[in-house]
Amino acid sequence: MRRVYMDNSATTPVRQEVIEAMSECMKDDFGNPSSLHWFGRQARRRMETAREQVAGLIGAEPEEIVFTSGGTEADNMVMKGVTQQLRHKGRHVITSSVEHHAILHTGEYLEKNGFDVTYLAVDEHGRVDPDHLRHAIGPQTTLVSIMLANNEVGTIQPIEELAAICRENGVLFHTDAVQGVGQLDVDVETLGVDFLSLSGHKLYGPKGVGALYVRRNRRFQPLFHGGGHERRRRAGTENIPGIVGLGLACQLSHEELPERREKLVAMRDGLIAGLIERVEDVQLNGHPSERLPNNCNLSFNYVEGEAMLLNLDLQGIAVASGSACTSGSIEPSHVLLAMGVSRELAQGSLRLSLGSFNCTEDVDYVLETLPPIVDKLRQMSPLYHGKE
Amino acid sequence: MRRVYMDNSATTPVRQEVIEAMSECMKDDFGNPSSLHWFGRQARRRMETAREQVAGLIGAEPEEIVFTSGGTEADNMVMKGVTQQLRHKGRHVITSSVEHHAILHTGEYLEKNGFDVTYLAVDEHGRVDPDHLRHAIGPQTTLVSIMLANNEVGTIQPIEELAAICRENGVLFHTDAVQGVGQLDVDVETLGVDFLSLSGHKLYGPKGVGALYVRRNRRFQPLFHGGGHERRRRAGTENIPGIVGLGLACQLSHEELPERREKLVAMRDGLIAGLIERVEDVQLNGHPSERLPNNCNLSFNYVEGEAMLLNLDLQGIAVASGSACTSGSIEPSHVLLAMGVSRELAQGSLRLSLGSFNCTEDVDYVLETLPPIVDKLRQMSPLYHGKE
Amino acid sequence: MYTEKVMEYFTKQENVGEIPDADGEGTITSPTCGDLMKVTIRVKDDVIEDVKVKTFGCGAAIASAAMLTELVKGMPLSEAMSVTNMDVAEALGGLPSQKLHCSNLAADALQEAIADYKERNGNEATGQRGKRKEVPCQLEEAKGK
Amino acid sequence: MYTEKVMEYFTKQENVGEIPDADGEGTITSPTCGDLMKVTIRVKDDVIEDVKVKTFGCGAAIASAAMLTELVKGMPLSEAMSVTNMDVAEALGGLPSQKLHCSNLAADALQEAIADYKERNGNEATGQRGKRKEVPCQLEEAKGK
Ligand SMILES: Cc1ncc(COP(=O)(O)O)c(C=O)c1O
Ligand SMILES: Cc1ncc(COP(=O)(O)O)c(C=O)c1O
Repeated sequence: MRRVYMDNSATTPVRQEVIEAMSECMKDDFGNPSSLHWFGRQARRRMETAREQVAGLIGAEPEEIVFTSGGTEADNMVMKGVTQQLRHKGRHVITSSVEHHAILHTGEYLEKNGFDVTYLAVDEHGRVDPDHLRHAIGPQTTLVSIMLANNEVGTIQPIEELAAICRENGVLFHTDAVQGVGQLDVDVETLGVDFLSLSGHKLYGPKGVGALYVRRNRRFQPLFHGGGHERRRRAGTENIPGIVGLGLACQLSHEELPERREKLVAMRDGLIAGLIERVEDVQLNGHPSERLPNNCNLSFNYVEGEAMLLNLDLQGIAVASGSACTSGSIEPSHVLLAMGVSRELAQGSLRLSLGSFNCTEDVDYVLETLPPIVDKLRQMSPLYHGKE
Repeated sequence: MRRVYMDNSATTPVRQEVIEAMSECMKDDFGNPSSLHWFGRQARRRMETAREQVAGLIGAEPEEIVFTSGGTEADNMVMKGVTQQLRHKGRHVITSSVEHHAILHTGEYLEKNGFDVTYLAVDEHGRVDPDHLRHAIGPQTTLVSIMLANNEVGTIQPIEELAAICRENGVLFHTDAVQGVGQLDVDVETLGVDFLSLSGHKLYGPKGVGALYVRRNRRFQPLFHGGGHERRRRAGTENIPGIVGLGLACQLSHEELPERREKLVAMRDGLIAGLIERVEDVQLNGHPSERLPNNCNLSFNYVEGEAMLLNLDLQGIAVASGSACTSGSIEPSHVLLAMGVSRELAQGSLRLSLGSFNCTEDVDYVLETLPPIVDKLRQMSPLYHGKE
Repeated sequence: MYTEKVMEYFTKQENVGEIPDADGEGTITSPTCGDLMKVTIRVKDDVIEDVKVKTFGCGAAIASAAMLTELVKGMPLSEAMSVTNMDVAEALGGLPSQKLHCSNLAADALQEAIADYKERNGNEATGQRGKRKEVPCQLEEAKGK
Repeated sequence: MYTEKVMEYFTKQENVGEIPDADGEGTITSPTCGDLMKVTIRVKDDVIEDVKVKTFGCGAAIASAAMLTELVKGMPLSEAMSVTNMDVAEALGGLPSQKLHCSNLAADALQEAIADYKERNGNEATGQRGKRKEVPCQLEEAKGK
């Protein structure tokens, strides 16, 4: 069966170069970078090269990169670590209502532990209003965390503006850039952020490795205690092959970014236009222009997302949905609900997320396959009375 | 140059089978196990097979295995998570003075956050006295954490007895088995533990992945908040290739354990006897019999560990030392000091840790190479007046 | 997540739809996940001669609906009245636990349809309708009804 | 961790040892990591004619010792008195920061030896001895002295 993978926001395929570099690293440079001997020094050299590659992609200095086990760890590290570090200054944190669960649920954890958390509302396109942030900041506020780009609807936030507001107010700013890095120009200086999370498996690198950018002299309580690794910011023997893979993925992203973006945008726009043309009663979720190059999120009236997803899967197409049934929770996508999308339309949402491994034929195959599925499901739906 | 790696307690080489399985997994089964589609299901299947393999090695049920990013995370998870979960019951934790820093420094963190921590003393062989534990347990005690085997001197603790005492007293028991798993018979039922940490890169598996065994119905506050992964015990996209590698390493360990142990013990005993025979003023650190099959820890009077280590490295031999200079701290090995070894002898300690990749020729090469190095350094030492 | 059997029923189209001028009709919605099901039945000589179902819902919901229709087609009403959501789940060889009580609504919708049939025919509703509370997932009747 | 140059000096054996009947002798120990160094000098016409050193210590300590002996051999005493640990570290092209102030003791030991020489010859000790506190790592004299 023809298989088309359009769930690159969940995770990307891994670049062959990355797989090979990791295998080679495990074979030849298996040492522990803390060891003084040759094997250790080889491993350390590998790690420091990777650190430069990661830093290079986001315009940071190598010492500002802390390797983690992924985006979730990076998010937890900054949310818990900064608030704990500054808890004597204040106990108020601001984030948005459309963050990834790694931020939202950490916010809830903080609330249970004596912190106040403000979840900024978003507009119908999923954007935070900088004025809302300005009003939410108080003397107790120590940290603001707003994602660079949303994982469900792809909406890009006005990070520069938000970070500038924080800086003016002496508040630290973190952005979860897990979805943005590798697709967008991300420069920590331009953005003006203090912390930034990224994750290997979203940019054609390995799973189980990510990084937190920490601006020089920004302190936080570590999440792991133990050895003095990562300049005492993250204990634990470093995942050298993973780090090597992340480094290479970042370097490739750096080199290929403009080309990659152009290609993704072309496919994305073809997909969106094609589906809207072929299917009635469809709405695009997210921002019309300020959106990730790879994101296509649509709501199909009268049908449920998982049913579409499973039918597509039967035809070899892999996508995601914001329906309650696939989110594993009672509610459908908190992102769509926060944007004011009705429950029914949230239930009927589908996220098709492109990647650099996709091609125009993939788009065509989806344009061919999806409309009849929607049609079939509508015929099965008690909500649909269109052309019964 | 001939290279002999005898630092397997720092990290092991990775089995070729493991490297291949991981590469294949990254290539073919790159999906996110949370995804409903085929790619996701493939990844989930891989992960669940690995979970069975890990559980199989330690006599656990698959649902009792939580995958982590390594031993340090597992240790932090249980130390912080259990104490937090039970903080309304009491705020006292017991551990030993010879634990890995992942436990000790987490203990210090807990002390700074309102907990009492007792660090049990050890005898000259590095063993905890069960009676000390019995006396240390109070009504406030919620968790006891004692390592299975020490990473520096290889001393094996009487875990069965210690765990039984905890059970009698209604206190949860964790063992950091990072050094023991893969070398010793480890069965969570026989040991009677509630939690157990293990790490991939200590048993010929990959770095950046480990596991925490959690006995059924034992609850703890998660260290990472976010998605509902690992039955809500550890958020974050799972490191599937790492998990696959860990699973395979566990299965291979399971199959090869008796043979591996026999081989290690033979090499270890040859190494210890050979060095004691060839070098004067040497002492074996750790327990004479209750010690890891792969551990040889010796103190060489009048010379400093790093200097030996570097000279060995110049001859292609990779080892570790407990000297202050290599531990990265001001004090030499806290383990040796806790065992009553003098500072000077702690400074002159060397750990040679064998692995299943070593062979008798490696041992012979060390027996040939190390004595002249010690001799040379003693001639250089102002402390040595033996045969000047 | 789903077994092969569930996926097989997910794709069955035989009894999908709505019987025109049905003898009984029942609609039910799951407040927890928003799934919606409408069952229509044709009854002859106290036997369910035909049954059709329309579903707005996930894989489990669609498969449950298909299984239900197969189970009760040709079944005497008296027997059909005791068919529960759990029977449907069992016939499917099990459903993922998180779906068991939210998308597995088909039998409830059938009981609504039977009750509707009985009401239309002057009988008291005595089916499983009153027993719905046994299913942990709290069901409420569809707004449309 | 160490540069090639440091490793080169680490392996140098030329000036390792102790001068019998030396004109001056200095021993110093680092309380932070326990490194110990003993410098012996032979002085002729106010020039360091020969210098030898014994070290109990890590790579940085051994390399510093070797570098020091090379630096000061043949140097007038007046000049040698101003050689500091930092000079040694610089001559080595740098040392890892954590080693800079604990294993880099050689110049201090030399100053002790010069002071010893001067005392033996009735002169007041005027070398760098009193300046040791400039080095952040607090040094104390070896117990053996
Ligand atoms: C926006 C965002 N933040 C955080 C994460 C978590 O990253 P990871 O899966 O590497 O833990 C993800 C992806 O899952 C994400 O999309
Ligand atoms: C006894 C012990 N515990 C914990 C750890 C930490 O494990 P990891 O390196 O996987 O974080 C190690 C090894 O470093 C160890 O030897």
